[in-house]
Amino acid sequence: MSIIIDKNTKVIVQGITGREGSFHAKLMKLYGTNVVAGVSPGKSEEDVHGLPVFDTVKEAVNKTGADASILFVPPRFTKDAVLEAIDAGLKIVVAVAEGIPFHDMLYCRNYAFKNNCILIGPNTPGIISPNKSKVGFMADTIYKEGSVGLISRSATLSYEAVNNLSAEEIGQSTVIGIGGDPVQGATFKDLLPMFDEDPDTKVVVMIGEIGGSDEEEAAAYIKDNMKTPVIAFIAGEAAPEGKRMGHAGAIVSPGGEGSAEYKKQVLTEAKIEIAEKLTDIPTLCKKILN
Amino acid sequence: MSIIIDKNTKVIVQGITGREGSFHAKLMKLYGTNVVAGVSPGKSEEDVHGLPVFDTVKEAVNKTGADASILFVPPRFTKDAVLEAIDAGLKIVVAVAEGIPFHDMLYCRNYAFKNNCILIGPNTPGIISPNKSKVGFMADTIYKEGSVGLISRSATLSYEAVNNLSAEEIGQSTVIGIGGDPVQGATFKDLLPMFDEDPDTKVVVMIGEIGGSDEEEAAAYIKDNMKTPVIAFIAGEAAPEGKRMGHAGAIVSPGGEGSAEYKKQVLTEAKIEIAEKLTDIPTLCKKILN
Amino acid sequence: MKIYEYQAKQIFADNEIEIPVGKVALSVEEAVRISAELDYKVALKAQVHVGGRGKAGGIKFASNKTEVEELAVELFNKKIKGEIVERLLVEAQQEIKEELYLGLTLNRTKKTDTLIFSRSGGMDIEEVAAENPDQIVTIDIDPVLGLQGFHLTPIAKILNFDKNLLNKLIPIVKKLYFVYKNYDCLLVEINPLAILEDGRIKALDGKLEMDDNARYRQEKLLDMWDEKKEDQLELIGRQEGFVVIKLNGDVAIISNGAGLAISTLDSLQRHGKTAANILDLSGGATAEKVKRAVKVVLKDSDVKAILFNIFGGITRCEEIAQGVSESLNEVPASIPIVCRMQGTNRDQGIEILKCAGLNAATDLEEVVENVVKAIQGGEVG
Amino acid sequence: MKIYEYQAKQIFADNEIEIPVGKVALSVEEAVRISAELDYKVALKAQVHVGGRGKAGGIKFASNKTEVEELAVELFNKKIKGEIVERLLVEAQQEIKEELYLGLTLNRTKKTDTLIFSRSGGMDIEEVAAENPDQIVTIDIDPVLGLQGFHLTPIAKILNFDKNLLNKLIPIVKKLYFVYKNYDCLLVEINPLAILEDGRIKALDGKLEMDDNARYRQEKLLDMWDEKKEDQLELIGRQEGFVVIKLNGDVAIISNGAGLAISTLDSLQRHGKTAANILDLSGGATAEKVKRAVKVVLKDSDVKAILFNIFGGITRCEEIAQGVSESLNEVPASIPIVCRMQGTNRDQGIEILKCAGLNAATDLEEVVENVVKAIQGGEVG
Repeated sequence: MSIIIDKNTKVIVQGITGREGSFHAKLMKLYGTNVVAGVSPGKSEEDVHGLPVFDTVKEAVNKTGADASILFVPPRFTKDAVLEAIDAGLKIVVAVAEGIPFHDMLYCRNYAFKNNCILIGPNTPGIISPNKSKVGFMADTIYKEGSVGLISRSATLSYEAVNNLSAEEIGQSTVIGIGGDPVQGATFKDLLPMFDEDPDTKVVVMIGEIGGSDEEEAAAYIKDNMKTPVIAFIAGEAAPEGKRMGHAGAIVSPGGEGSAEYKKQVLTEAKIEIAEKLTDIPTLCKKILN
Repeated sequence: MSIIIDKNTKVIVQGITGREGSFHAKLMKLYGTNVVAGVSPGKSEEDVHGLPVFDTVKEAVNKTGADASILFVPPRFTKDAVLEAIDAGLKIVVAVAEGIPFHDMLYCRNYAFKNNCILIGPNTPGIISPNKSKVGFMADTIYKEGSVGLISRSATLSYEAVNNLSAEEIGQSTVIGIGGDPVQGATFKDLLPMFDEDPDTKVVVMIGEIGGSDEEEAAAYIKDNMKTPVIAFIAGEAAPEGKRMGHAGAIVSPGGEGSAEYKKQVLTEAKIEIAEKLTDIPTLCKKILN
Repeated sequence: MKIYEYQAKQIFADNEIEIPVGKVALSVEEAVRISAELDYKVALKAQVHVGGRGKAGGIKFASNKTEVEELAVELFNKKIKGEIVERLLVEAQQEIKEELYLGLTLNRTKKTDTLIFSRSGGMDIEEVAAENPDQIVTIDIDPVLGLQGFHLTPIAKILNFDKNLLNKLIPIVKKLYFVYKNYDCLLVEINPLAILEDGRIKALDGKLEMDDNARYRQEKLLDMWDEKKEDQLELIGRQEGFVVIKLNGDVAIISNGAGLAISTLDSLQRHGKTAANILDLSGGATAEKVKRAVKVVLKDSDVKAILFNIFGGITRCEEIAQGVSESLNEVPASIPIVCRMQGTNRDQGIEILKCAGLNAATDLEEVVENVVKAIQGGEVG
Repeated sequence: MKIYEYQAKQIFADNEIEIPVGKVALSVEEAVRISAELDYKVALKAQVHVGGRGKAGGIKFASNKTEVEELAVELFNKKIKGEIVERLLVEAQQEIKEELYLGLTLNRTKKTDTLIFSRSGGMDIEEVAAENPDQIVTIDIDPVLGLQGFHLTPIAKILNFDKNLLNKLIPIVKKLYFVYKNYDCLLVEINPLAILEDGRIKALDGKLEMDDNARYRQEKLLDMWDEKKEDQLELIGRQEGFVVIKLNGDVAIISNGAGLAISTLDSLQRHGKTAANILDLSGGATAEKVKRAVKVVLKDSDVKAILFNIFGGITRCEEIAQGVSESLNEVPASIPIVCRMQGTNRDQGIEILKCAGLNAATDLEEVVENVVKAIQGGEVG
């Protein structure tokens, strides 16, 4: 099994007539994702890789019964596109764009939450349930089906971790990039319960980084609720205070709030195993899986 | 059993230092309602009938663990008070005031819905689960505990129907006034599933009236989903088109939309028994209960 | 609460929606004077609250002074669906290229706001809906979310994504949405919203209906309100703090709740009668209030009998009975009073009525039978 | 992106929040001229982006021309926590009765907006929070709901429901919330918000930090932005379309993702080194882009080696390798280049590197070990 998406998830691509949208719609189809339509206002005459294109999400949903949407839409139009998807009743929305104003995301996150919609991103490669469905743009060849659930703020570190796992023949149930922004849709804490309920996920890997307190929130949740074991990695122990380290959200506040050291301490107190290096992750997973 | 409220429901009274708020807080306590506090900004020094008074709903909830709120607040402040209650996490909010601008209620209804809050009213006497709890201002002596669930747009017609039922020794599980406004919180359709899940409610009486299409929406729901039998009464067959009949929501559109005749036809088609007169209700209930 | 077209347009103009140049005239002379400023190429539009004005001949076009005079005289002497014409809007004629429809109202079923747009403006939207449903888009707007960019795509679609046109139209849609929300409208409508030959877009007609419950915060609209257009009995009722509904029968129904009053009316109808009016005392009425209510309904010359239907809750029956008893002197002998009392302090109420020589029925059907008999001259009770 | 106090105050004034009369001076002469208009009773305030200016002596009060001159000279020659003073805000002195604090920012944990108010204004809010937590109210605002009346009750409470004061204060809170939302602020703060002896309330200081992601829609703020205050390497990087982070070590890390770059930095630290800078190519970089990236990091004279860490996804390794290979001429021999490649088209990339005389490590730890050796003059790979 997997969480959030599987072979049955019907996916639409918002912004399908754009370069990125068209390209990744094709790759997702090739991977086996059940892509059912695209949306692009004013382009409903077109057909992209044999997929019908609609002017609005509502039409696409009415005609195809779609469950999920992925947005290849520029940052300045992302808020509107996310709200359109939620308003049309979609319960899974993946926003990949980087550089979305945080007030936009603050609104989207809270609106999604109130409408029982799982919003993934922004600034994420998306979500993949290996061999079932991929709603994102990750290089899918590195993923293997299996029983590790993985959640990561960083895209590249999730690739790195997955690559290490797959190299050791350790597969993944679902891998989710939650994005590196200070405000995003689903956080660690929002997704952990889903993995905990998935009988096929035997261990969850949480790849966090400096900035904010999402890892600390997750630690509290894990301590009180999780039955499935969790392994955590925190990037950024070498980051100086007050510097935004590439991700909008990766910043240690002056005073040390959000530091890797503090996060690791909180996680350790919650009895969560820490992977000091990315290469430690497969070893720790094996220990649990065997 | 009952729905929404029972002996354990902890209730706060917003506007408790006002004339109405204070008076009905006392009556609710006397009835046995678990009233735990009042809210009145700037009046937290006071104590009303032995109840602590807080400046904000949030404080009241934090200190007392309240579940529900009833608002004795003037129409112009009702929107803010409803939003405060929802924002503080309350899941049951009863707004009694009459004459609230409909745009205010449109916002409150949709905000409540998104926050999984059951909003009752406005323009309602409230909700009562006889012998358990009363969150409202109805004259409680006419109610008897039993197995009829009752939902009414009109306050006086619910009194009338309850009086008729109780006179024949037919008790009620929960009686809810949803109010006579065109936009309200919970509608028939929102409440029917709760009665359907309540093992002690054996029959539901729905007292509708002209205007809108809430009865038609309910009919469709009942037809497809309800196991518990429903009896309906519709007031206003004599109302001329285009006249607002006292309740803001009681108006037959020019063209006949929202007429009693049409509603009864839809209900009949959904195989719902119609009580032509209020006095028919006990007879019809008996037929089902025996 | 409705306001006139010229007032609705004033609101539009205040919110930067373009309207034709024009002024309202209260007399033929004034109409001529205003027309002169517009070179007599004017539209003369009867200002009434009823719909279907155009078809009823309420809009005329003049091109010289004589025509203005003749048409103004004609319109001021006209009744539009029974409504007399007291005001004329005199407007510069417009060169129209295309007529659109734009409106906002409540979707009562879904409990959302609804934006309605059609490329077939100028005609009744219900007709378009029936004949050319493809020509209309209906967009529900979650009131929590408010109007967003994506809501406008269906409008863009109906206009074939014509960028030039959309750049002019979309700001108008946003402004009308602002008006709808900020002026507490039940309904706001521009029909036609005209694309002119010169490419400008103007609101050629306007309709705005305000939510009565929002009166307290809409002073500007309240100032525009024409009291004379209201039923005078209902107006007096409102001034006295009651909701009164004027009907065309002969019984005055006084009750302590709208639902109870409506049911009483239904029962009356089953007995082949109807009410002259309905007055809702609402909850907790005092004897004093009851006396004022009786005075109000007696101003209605259609009234041949008064029916009290009271179900005491917060309302106490003895207060009502006291009020009825004290009103008896004021009520002519020719107008019988019948009562029904139930609920809080019912027995005391009945006792007081008895002392005043009145019987009380126990249920709704009985009191209705009583009033029918009373009007027919029979014995009551 | 931060702006100066005087600019933040200009935004406040544009939104009808009162501020003291004043102007910014770029020289002592200008400071004197502005002071003259204010009768020399002025506050001279160094305009810097760093915090703690007051304690560092960045604010001076003058009462005559000589004092203005002396103090302006002093301030223009001062460094505040390392930041040189190029602008002075010259303001009329105010008679202060009470100092409040008012701020809005993101609650990153709860993902809501947060309104912070304190009666102990004028001092660092973190200090108040630590010493007098009762003096602060922190109000989370659901961004979907927006600021509502009830949110203000905790502020009213801290002011003992003083109606007179609240009537003046609450509009300021609403206006600051408007600024926070409409100017895409990460943070906006008035400290102190002063109640003056004459009863007026004015913003005596102002802090506003804009969300970098909202640059495209905040032209007004962007115009205020002082580029010189940015790190010049980071600025050049941004102009070339890269996110560059300047650090104080000697390795340039070029990678195709922020997370990967951070992890590389962590590994470097475990080897006792740190980076001179970090450059994120982000996804899908071309050879051309890689060449530009190399040019950017070479502008940093601290750089003693360049480390490429690439995990190909959308990014194709052979494009990166091609870019590295074509850059070799530009890179001085004294600056070694080490590479690591993984993911999409890795083998082709490694082949290209080999032709250019470079070895590629397969994992992160290896490439970091290689760069450490390279700097120490050892053999690579």
